[in-house]
Amino acid sequence: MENISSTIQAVPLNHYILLSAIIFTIGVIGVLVRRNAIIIFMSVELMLNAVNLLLAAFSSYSGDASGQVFVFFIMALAAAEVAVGLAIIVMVYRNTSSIDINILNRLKW
Amino acid sequence: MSTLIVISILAIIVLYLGLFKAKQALLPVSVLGLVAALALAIMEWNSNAAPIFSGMMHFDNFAVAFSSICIITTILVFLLSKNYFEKISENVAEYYTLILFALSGIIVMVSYHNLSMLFVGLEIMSVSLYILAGIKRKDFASNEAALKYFLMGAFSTGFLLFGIALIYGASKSFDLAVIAQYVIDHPTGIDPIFYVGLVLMIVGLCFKVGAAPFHFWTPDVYEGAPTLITAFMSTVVKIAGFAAFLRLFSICFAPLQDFWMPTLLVITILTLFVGNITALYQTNFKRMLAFSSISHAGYMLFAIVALGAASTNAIFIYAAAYAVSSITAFAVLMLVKAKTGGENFEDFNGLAKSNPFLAFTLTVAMLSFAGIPLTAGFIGKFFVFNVALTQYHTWLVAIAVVNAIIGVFYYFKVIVAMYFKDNQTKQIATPAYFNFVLGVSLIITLVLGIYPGFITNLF
Amino acid sequence: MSAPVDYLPIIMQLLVALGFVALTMGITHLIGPKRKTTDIKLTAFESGIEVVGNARQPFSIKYFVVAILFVLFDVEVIFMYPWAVNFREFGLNGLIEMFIFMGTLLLGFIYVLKKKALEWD
Amino acid sequence: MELEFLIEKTALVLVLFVLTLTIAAYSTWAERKVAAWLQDRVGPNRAGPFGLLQPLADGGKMFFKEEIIPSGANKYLFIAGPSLALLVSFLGTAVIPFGQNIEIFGRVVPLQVTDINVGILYIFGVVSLGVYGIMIGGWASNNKYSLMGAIRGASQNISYEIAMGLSIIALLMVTNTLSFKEIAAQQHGWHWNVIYQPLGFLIFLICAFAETNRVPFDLPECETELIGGYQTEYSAFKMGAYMFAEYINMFVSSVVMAVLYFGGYNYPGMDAVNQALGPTWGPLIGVGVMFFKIIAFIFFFMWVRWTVPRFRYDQLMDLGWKVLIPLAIANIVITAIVIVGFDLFNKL
Amino acid sequence: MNLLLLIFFPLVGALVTLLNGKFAKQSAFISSLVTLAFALLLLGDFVPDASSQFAVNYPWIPALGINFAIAIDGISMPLVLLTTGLFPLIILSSFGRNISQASFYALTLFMQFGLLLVFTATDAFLFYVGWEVALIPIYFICALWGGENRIKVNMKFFVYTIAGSLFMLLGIIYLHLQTADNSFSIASFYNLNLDAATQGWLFWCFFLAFAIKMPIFPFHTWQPDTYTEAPTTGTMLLSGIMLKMGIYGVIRWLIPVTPLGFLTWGHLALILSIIGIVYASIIAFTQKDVKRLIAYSSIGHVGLIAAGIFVWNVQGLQGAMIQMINHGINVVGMFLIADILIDRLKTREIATMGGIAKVAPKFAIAFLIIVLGTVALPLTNGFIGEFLLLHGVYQFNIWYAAIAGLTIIFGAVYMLRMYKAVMQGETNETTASFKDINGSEFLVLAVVCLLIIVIGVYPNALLHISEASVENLINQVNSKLAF
Repeated sequence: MENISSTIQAVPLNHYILLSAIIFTIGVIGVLVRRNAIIIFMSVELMLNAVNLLLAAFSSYSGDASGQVFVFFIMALAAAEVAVGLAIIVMVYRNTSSIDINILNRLKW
Repeated sequence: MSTLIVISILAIIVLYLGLFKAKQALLPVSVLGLVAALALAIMEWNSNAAPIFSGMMHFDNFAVAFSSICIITTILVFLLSKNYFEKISENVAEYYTLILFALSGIIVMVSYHNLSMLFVGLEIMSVSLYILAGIKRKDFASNEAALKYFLMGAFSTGFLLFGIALIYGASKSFDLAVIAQYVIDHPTGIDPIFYVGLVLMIVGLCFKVGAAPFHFWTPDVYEGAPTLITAFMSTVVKIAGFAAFLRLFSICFAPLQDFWMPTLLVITILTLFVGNITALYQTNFKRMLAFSSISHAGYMLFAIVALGAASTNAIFIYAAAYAVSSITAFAVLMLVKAKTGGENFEDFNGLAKSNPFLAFTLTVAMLSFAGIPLTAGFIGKFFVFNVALTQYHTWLVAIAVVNAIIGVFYYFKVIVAMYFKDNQTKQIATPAYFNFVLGVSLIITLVLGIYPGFITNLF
Repeated sequence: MSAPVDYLPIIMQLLVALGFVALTMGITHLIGPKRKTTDIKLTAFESGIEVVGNARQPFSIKYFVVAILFVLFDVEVIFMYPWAVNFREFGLNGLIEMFIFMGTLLLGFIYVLKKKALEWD
Repeated sequence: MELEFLIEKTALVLVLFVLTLTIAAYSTWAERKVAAWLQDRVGPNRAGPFGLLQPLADGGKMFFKEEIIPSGANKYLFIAGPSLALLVSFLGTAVIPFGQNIEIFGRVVPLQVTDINVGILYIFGVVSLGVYGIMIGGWASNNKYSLMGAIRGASQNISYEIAMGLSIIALLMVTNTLSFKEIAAQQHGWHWNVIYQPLGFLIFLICAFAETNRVPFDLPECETELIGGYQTEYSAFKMGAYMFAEYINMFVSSVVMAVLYFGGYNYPGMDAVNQALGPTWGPLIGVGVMFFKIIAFIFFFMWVRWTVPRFRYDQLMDLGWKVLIPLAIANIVITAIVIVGFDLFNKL
Repeated sequence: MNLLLLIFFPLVGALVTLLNGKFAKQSAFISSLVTLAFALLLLGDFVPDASSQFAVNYPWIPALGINFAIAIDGISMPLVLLTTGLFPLIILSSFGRNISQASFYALTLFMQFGLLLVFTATDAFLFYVGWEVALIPIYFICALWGGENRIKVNMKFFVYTIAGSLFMLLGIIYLHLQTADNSFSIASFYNLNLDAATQGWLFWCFFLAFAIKMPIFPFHTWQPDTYTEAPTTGTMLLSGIMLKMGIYGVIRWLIPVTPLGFLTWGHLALILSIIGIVYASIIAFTQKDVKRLIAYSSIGHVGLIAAGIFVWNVQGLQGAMIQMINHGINVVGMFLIADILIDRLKTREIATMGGIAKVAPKFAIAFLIIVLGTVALPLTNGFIGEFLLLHGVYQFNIWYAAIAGLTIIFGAVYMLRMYKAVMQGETNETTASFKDINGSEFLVLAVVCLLIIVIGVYPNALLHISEASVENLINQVNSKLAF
């Protein structure tokens, strides 16, 4: 019976890399283009998930579980980041009634 | 490794002390705990430690040295924090805890032997700092600092992770030793994704250490965050960032120097100029320190660009010098701000008359920043230049020299304000803790500047 | 060990459910009566009192705290699943390690309780 | 992948789907009958014998009602909310074994849509999605009651999900697998998990009530306070979708509880019965037993509904966070110590 | 007699002075006298041959082969004497002024420490450290107790000098990395055999630092402003001793370490020096401000010294050695004169002065002797120095010597013209009440005049000290150049 990793390996590795790269790029562009803090944050999460996908693919290809363990790390720490990040966004919203990062330019570059 | 455990447990103890309303005990417990952790760290010196926790971490001399300097700096920050946090928020214990958690992340960052630990340490540190940057909940600047720091931090983490993933894809391991072996074993046929991963990691790490052109969050965050947190961020955090950076590159990527060196070279030069030239135009002392921290990041990057046997030593000395001087600068800034309510250079006017000791320590700190002999900063710069010249980066050093000259302008601004401008300000009351910290920093700066033999032979 | 093919029926079930939902939603849209509506009929129902302002206002921070705590705890709980399934193989050492993990989690939990983050009054 | 496999699975999916719908529909009828019985009334009795056609009448009515979308609502999300709620409620049953392998036309067919090795995680994932339906619907309505109901619902669901997850961990330590099929098989005879995990079952049961927003945890829609909560603005079949979803969830919860804790299709003396009736009819008895358990649970849900008063919101959250979670953790610790201690003892 | 004692005593003195707030000036003066005594004791033990004496060598930063290495030879001895000798005079001259704060004297003595390090260091790192250590106190002295524009002017001064020295640091580190034994010792530096191109840019690294310090045209622009704005004590320190650091650096470090660079660029440096002489003299001629006039005249004199060095022969170098001392003495005297004038008259305009000789005869005599020394009248100290320098330049190129010599004569004209304008003629309301010099001023001026005459009459005492070392150094460099 075919197992999951052989199914994963049925698709060339480059496709995973390409897909991850595309997702990652979408995330990066999202961060750079969007002005809403939440959406920026979601774009960041998208970047992280692109990494997760890539790690899982590599892990499966090399028959090494550590890549998947790393995915766990990323998920756990991303959760912590989500908690803190949302708290910060809420805090900002409560003070400014906006989460548009354009109003956050009191401190100039 | 007991250091890490002690600090983690200490953080929890402090948190619970806060729960049980033992506010008076917070500071002593934190400081004593850190001293214990420091002692434990130093005891592992030269113990030829092998990687532990299944190769996750490696508490070698490098780790011991950088842990120690981070712990010492944190102790100094803590000593300054008496009565500081009480003023800005009611949740005092949490701040001690968060700083300690950040420190435990930092210990991981300086002693990792596996990329996953690099990531974990970095995140423990960053997440704590996101909160710390925003601890003044009602203060808009603090809010903004927190949000910016958070978004930029998360963004850069993304790059770092993608880099790690690609490197993993090529080398099939997160273990530094295995990656290093991979690089050595494949002198020609290294997978292209490895290079891409390397570049992405450089981007991620440069974000974290605030190197141009990824520096733009730094000044805002440093200015917006409470001063003491800024002090912590610009010293301990930055040092840890560089330690992690250096550890990775010296263990894994040294043979690929031809590939990454030009990239890093450009970043270094850019960082130097951006940091220095923008610092020149600042009227706010805190913001000036932020930009100056960017430029110091540039100097420290030097030692990585010219990666060699002496790099570690150079960065260590530079970091130590930079840390104590920064602590002094921020301590004085806090006192001055408490008195005058401002952070601009004018607020320092006449400080030499009203408070000679403060002025003197700040002067020494600024001289150290500027790299004038007999201060630790000079020794740091000297070692960094030495490393860079070893690799025949003569032009790079010439550029650095030009930047050091620019640096003199803005570091002397505050000296000029303190000594040569008058202002009828009354004496600033300096609490004993401050005097202690300032005194210690002063002594360290001068001792390292006059007789650096203690730490020049560590590695 | 399950194979990818085992997930196929789930997709089939998903399709069936999706079809049903789409179908019913479509049908109700098509055969439901269309009457002339007035603005008042389409306002939000607030027990006959005139609607004031937008409903999408900030709500109590408590809910937010709960949400954040959920995210954290849920992720930690997920970590325990692989351990629980295999914990016999890990033996005593695995048990102690997981107890340390749970102890940390519990310390955080007690902290949250003590901080009165979950008090609804 | 053979054609037979596809046909077999399609048939299973369809049968299960129809079964789910029927049970859900008749749950509404049963609920009214039970309520009536408990309150000493007659209940629905006009449509068909014993009012048995009542669900059909109700269902039909929903299609013929005008659908109203409030002017302030977000149109797409307003529709998406109930659709999602209904959709995800259907998915839970996919990994449940309703019986042992059965032999039909000489072919061994497992009475389970699919057996995946992460069945419990799958159920969890699907159940967690349910909260989106409530949240989206409540938010899209642009009604204060709806929003409040939705937030309450979300908050309550996620709170109890933690306790639920923790209670299952203790169970997993006993079973050492995430596959429902194996869990069911392990409870052969009288080895029902409820015996090993009574506390875990209790926690799970309470959480199941909360997850399905049933009384006494029906705060999101409590009619006296929130006039229907997140469903205030809904009408026609969209309202029906929410209602259906709730009853399907109840069914799924009952199924999960039956399989995880009450042995699923197992009953004492099953082997002997199987021996006697052969590979086709034997397992069917097991299916019957399984449905008996399910219906018992559904009845229990209804019984509680008409017996217990609703919680206050703070009580609800306190129960979830301050009672169930510590209890569940304690349960894990005790289970772990007992099992490891037992293993060590055996080794000696 | 230990050289360490000489070096570190000023540091001790500085500390004592700082802690000794009330009697700061006395303690500073005593400290400087004790240092002078140490120097004289060393002189007693000094053997005037080419060797390094009193050498002290301790490891300092072993990781980089840095040693705390100091020694004295014939080239450093005169400068040590100059430093230790001038400090008591400079400190004494400040007694009557209202800047007598403990920190002021402490900084002054701290600077002496730096200066002595520079003049005795045989380790490049130590040399650099001393170089900077001398800079910091003088910056503070000038900026704290200076005139109105002091902040801006001093910033310029500081940045100029630090810019030069940082490039020198670059050069030092580069050289260090080329040494075979991984050291900073001057001997190792002398033994390097780098190619001409490398030595070329290294020459500029060092030259920049030294040229700014001296200063040589066109790196001099900081100097007149700084001299004018600084307190007189600061000006004395700057002109009397500090600029000798640059000259000493050229002799000790620049030319011997980068002989091939010198071969390529030395001529340019020489021309710059001579341009400086002419330029400074012309500017000085038009000055109406006493202090500025002295400042520009100083640039002219230093230019000649530099020219004497860059021709690199025994006469030029010996002339430079003795003229450094003379210049130090004379310029301290000149600035004290200027200070007395400014202090009494509250003005720096030469035009407003006149007839002071009538009301202050002692002052007039001292002024005259110092002016004569400055214009190099025979039998004053300036004569022998300038003679040797011009002789040296003459050997190199007659036209250069002619230009330089004419300019120096020209210089005599403006100095004497100033003397005439200030001292002679009728008194006016500003000068009528001019008080003659008092105790400490008298003492200083007397010593200065005495030195001017003694050295003028018997210069051989000084020339003798440096002769052997100078010849040795020239031979050493020439042997490399030949090859």
